[in-house]
Amino acid sequence: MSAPDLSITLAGIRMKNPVMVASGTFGYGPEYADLVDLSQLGAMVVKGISSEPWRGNQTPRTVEVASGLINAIGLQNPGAEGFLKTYLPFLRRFDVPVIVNIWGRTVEEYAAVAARLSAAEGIAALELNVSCPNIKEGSKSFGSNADMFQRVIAATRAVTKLPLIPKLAPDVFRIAEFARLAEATGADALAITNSVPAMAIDIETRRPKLANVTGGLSGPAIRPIAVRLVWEAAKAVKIPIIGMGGIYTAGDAAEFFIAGASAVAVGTANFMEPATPLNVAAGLRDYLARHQLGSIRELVGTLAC
Amino acid sequence: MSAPDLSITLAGIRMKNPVMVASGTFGYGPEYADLVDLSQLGAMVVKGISSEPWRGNQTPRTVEVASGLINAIGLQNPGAEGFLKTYLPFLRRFDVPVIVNIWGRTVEEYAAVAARLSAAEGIAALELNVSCPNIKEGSKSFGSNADMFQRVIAATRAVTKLPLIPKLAPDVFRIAEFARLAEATGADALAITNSVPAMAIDIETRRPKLANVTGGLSGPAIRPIAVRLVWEAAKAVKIPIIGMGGIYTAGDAAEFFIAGASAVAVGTANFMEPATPLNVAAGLRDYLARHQLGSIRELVGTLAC
Amino acid sequence: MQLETAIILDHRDYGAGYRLLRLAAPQIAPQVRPGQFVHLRIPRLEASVLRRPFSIFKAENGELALLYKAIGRGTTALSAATVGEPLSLLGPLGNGFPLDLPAGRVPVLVAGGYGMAALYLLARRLAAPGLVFVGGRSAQDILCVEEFEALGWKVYVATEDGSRGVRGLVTGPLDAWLAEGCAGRTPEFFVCGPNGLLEVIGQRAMARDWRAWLSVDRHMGCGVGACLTCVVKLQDTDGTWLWARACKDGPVFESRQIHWDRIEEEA
Amino acid sequence: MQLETAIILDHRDYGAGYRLLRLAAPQIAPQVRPGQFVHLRIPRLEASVLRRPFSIFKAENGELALLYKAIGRGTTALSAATVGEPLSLLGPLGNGFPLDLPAGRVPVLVAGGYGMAALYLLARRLAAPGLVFVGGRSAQDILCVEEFEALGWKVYVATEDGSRGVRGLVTGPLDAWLAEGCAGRTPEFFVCGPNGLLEVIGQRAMARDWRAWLSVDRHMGCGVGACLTCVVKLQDTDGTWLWARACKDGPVFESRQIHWDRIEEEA
Ligand SMILES: Cc1cc2nc3c(=O)[nH]c(=O)nc-3n(C[C@H](O)[C@H](O)[C@H](O)COP(=O)(O)OP(=O)(O)OC[C@H]3O[C@@H](n4cnc5c(N)ncnc54)[C@H](O)[C@@H]3O)c2cc1C
Ligand SMILES: Cc1cc2nc3c(=O)[nH]c(=O)nc-3n(C[C@H](O)[C@H](O)[C@H](O)COP(=O)(O)OP(=O)(O)OC[C@H]3O[C@@H](n4cnc5c(N)ncnc54)[C@H](O)[C@@H]3O)c2cc1C
Ligand SMILES: Cc1cc2nc3c(=O)[nH]c(=O)nc-3n(C[C@H](O)[C@H](O)[C@H](O)COP(=O)(O)O)c2cc1C
Ligand SMILES: Cc1cc2nc3c(=O)[nH]c(=O)nc-3n(C[C@H](O)[C@H](O)[C@H](O)COP(=O)(O)O)c2cc1C
Ligand code: FES
Ligand code: FES
Repeated sequence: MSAPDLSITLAGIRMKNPVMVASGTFGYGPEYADLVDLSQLGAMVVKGISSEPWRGNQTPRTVEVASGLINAIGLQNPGAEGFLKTYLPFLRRFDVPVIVNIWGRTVEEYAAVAARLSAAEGIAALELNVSCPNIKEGSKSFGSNADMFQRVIAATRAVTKLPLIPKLAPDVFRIAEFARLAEATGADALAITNSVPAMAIDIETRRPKLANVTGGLSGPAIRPIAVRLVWEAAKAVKIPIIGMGGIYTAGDAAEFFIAGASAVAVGTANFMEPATPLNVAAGLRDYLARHQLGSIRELVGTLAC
Repeated sequence: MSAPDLSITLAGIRMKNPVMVASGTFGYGPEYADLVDLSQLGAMVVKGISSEPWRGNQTPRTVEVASGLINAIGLQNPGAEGFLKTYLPFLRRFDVPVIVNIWGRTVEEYAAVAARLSAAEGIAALELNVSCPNIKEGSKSFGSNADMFQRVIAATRAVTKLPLIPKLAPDVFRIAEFARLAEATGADALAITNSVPAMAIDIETRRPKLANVTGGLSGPAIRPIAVRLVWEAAKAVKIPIIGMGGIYTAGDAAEFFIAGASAVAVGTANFMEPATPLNVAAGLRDYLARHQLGSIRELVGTLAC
Repeated sequence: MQLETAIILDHRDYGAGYRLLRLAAPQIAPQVRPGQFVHLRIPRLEASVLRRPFSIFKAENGELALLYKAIGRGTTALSAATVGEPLSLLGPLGNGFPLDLPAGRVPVLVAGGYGMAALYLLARRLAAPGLVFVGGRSAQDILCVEEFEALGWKVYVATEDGSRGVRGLVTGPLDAWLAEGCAGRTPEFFVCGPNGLLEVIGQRAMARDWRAWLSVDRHMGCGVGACLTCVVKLQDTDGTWLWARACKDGPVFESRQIHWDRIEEEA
Repeated sequence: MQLETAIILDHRDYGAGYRLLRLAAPQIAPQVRPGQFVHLRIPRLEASVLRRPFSIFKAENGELALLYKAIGRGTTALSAATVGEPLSLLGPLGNGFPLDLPAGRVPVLVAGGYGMAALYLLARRLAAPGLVFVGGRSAQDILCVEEFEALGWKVYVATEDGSRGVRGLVTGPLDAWLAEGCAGRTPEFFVCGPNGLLEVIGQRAMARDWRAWLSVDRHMGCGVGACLTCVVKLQDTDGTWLWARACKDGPVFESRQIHWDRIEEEA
């Protein structure tokens, strides 16, 4: 039998393998390029970009907890122009699809960054981070309010031809409903899941361990939650799902594929082992061979229950 | 300075210390009684009781994951009569408040079990597990649908004078809203949080690791999520909160108190170390002394941010 | 049942891929009855929330011995525990095997895997020796044969690849012995091994109205009856079934107690 | 920067509560410049998702030496690593100290805690010896004095309890030396220690237009500039501030670069 085929086409994007990196955990490209050949990634997903540069939160910004990390970076980024000038040319040197994670504080800001990035060459898709609170309409988050969620997708859809990948917030308990809304509003794929709202307290000072008080929990701790979200969403929609949350090994990734993901992303694991995405891809190939599956596509959604 | 005072009065119940056990992790009393003096617990919270006996799910029912446990016991229990006959007389031999966790598949079932238990002597309060799906109105869970949530509390409130402690589901992302609803509907305290919906897949057989497919994640993995939920709820309501989720040490418990809990419960930790509730209580006493606090009540809600 | 901090006295390879763990456990050891188990906290298994259950291979002079195989995260981590290290034990747990056989019965032990370790203590404590049937994939999976022989037990070995004893399943030599009329005696079975083995022996016993005491291996949470993880279906008086907890009500059940339609293997 | 699986050559107490860890790291060691660090994966720290950063104390002949104190979960677990064990290193990371001092400058090293270890490699690589000021709570906190003296450096020690050197803060002897006119030379400061110390020395340097190279200790995630955990405020050209990453753009910054209103201590 020839080696199993890892290649996929997701939302029209051809990828050599289905293992991407998760936004915010692999920088903009140069940071890990000495250690990892970016051309071997399924896709490079860069840290969230907004229309203008943004400083993000004060420090401390991350704290390690049991089998996880809470982060409250606060979406620090160089803005669309900064990204296009400083990082996109670097990324284009590699043979890898570049997916730009975007965010805004208003519907207009989402549309603005989407429009600006669409004008550039060399971006394969936009991933919409909807986990940020809307500054205009109180602190309601785009990702957990059905109406605002839909408006953000519609507004970006209107200004770009690039594939759109809304990234769902895990505090959406009606995940199937939000997945269907996204599909109906023109999303090409879904990314599931972002980190889970969480906090930690320094009991000696009685202060929050993060300057922002709360942050998002990622890492192995959330994997069982993420697998469940992917499974529920996959039953609800036809568009492909990029699964993520605590993936460290090919076995972890296989859980997501079996639950219904068409691709996966490696996040927090990169901090411990930068080669994790490559190792996961190689391990998936072995797994497929062992299970006599010719292609990763044959694994998707095969949960027997 | 005299030893710090750990005693509290919660929803009218006097407790020697604020460290209870979490429903479903300490059985009905006899299971751990050889190892732990039940009289030293803040309160004994028994596994969920329904009006009729219930067999629960098929096996496997639990699976260990990173820093956590997923359980799908399926609420197996001997029913109200069985509990009153077999276990309550045993529990009454100890000098400890007995809190009975109850559940139903319809509003009527909640009311029925509440009414039956209220007729008995020796129960200090009822904890309402609202994380079960309503069989009458599709699979909507009582705990994540505001209307059904309120109806369940109102219906039990109508049939009992016992203090009522709704136990919130962690998939309620608008936790403050649900906490306020509970308070407005006559809840005397809140228990936060139940386990987090999750799943795990056996990648060799491609079957779910739990017979029920999904289950609830508990243990250290969810602690940062639980602390955040308690903090958000505590800002929203005046009634006391019993915090739980991954408490293993006095330090873990202190996080919950600082976030706004008036009491805590130890769950999954009992499986590793049955004396955890007692150790946590002792450790809290030391912590209070070290921080020159005369009473545990002085620690509640003291987060500086 | 109690919690005890035992100290590791010895820890070494025992053959057949097993490790022998000898512990000083002066409180628990004297209480142990054959078929009981201990729930062990594995050191340095930071991300784990459960103890691991192990049958008791030997219990004498304030010492316990366990025989285990490194098959997963916990048992692999346990392999690294060193002499002198403390180990937290919860035990002895469960109901063991009955020791008082009716007159004229010959004890017939049937084992697979670590079952030989679990049954060895029974063999030591029974009044008179009987027979042992043990099966495995190959010679490397067969444990403790010499120990049983030293006690005067007759041991029949079957391996799937024929590398030790007869080729085939353990039911081969057993059925042969049964066909020969059990040397004129009534067997009383004691079985410890994969659930499939329990079922096969249970069926044979029930067919002839003999008794078979089966030690059930279920995944466990608390080990004391509180969490309801380890449940097994037993026959109810009304023809339906009810749950029993392997940890507290078992792990040993007589084959007639069990509701056979669903004692599935847990991977 | 690369990933290397180093092998532990030696691991022992070093005094002052520190442990010395010697590693065979033939790929990383030759690349190291003073002030750089390695990001280390702590073995058996199952529930941890981050590496831990450590300054490089020595780097020669394909070997690295680190000096660390067991202050938390990671460093405590590291203490149990044994000779021969493999350790995953990411490094060398960050920009080190400048080695080419302008003519006439005397290097003045100021350290607290593990700072002495981080500055020792600098002392070895600088062309000519200078002065070292080191502070701590008591004699037990003072590291490496003999090592610096062996290189011909003059070491001033201050302890808060007076158990070694002069009583008080390290600024005591330093200010005395400054007041005496610095022996007629212009100091160039190199500082590694708590952020409070960096600030105090930075202010003194800026007041007289000297340069102070400050090695900033920030909690770190990735260590390579990707996660934006370790950020420090630097002066922007327009009078406001911008973030720099201690791991990638630092950890060494010249005091004028830093936006001083907020370089808080991380507990
Ligand atoms: C009553 C009883 C007695 C036992 N006696 C012995 C013995 O004497 N020697 C021996 O080698 N083994 C024995 N086992 C099996 C032993 O408990 C498992 O091999 C062990 O739990 C595997 O743990 P792990 O962390 O290495 O495996 P993992 O697969 O990493 O464990 C993950 C989870 O699955 C559970 N698990 C995995 N395999 C089994 C299994 N076969 N049975 C029950 N739970 C399992 C673990 O307890 C844990 O909760 C016994 C089991 C039971 C129930
Ligand atoms: C550039 C740099 C160089 C360092 N060099 C040395 C050295 O040579 N010798 C030495 O003993 N220590 C050094 N440290 C500090 C060392 O990294 C911490 O002591 C160590 O991370 C503590 O880990 P822990 O798991 O034991 O502590 P825990 O408190 O259990 O760690 C929890 C988290 O906090 C972080 N953390 C805790 N304390 C510190 C700290 N002081 N600085 C940064 N992060 C911290 C950990 O990295 C981890 O992410 C250095 C730190 C930095 C940033
Ligand atoms: C430090 C850090 C920064 C992150 N930044 C972003 C971001 O900018 N945009 C985004 O959509 N997700 C961001 N995430 C979330 C990750 O992309 C991913 O969804 C989440 O961490 C779960 O995956 P993991 O458990 O594999 O890390 C960030 C996560 C971490 C840990
Ligand atoms: C095995 C098991 C059974 C449980 N059964 C119940 C139950 O019957 N009713 C209920 O409200 N919560 C139940 N819970 C949830 C716990 O009471 C608790 O809310 C949750 O486990 C979080 O706390 P922990 O992380 O300390 O375990 C159960 C949890 C476990 C692990
Ligand atoms: S293991 Fe908990 S009831 Fe048996
Ligand atoms: S530690 Fe990640 S950017 Fe510095």
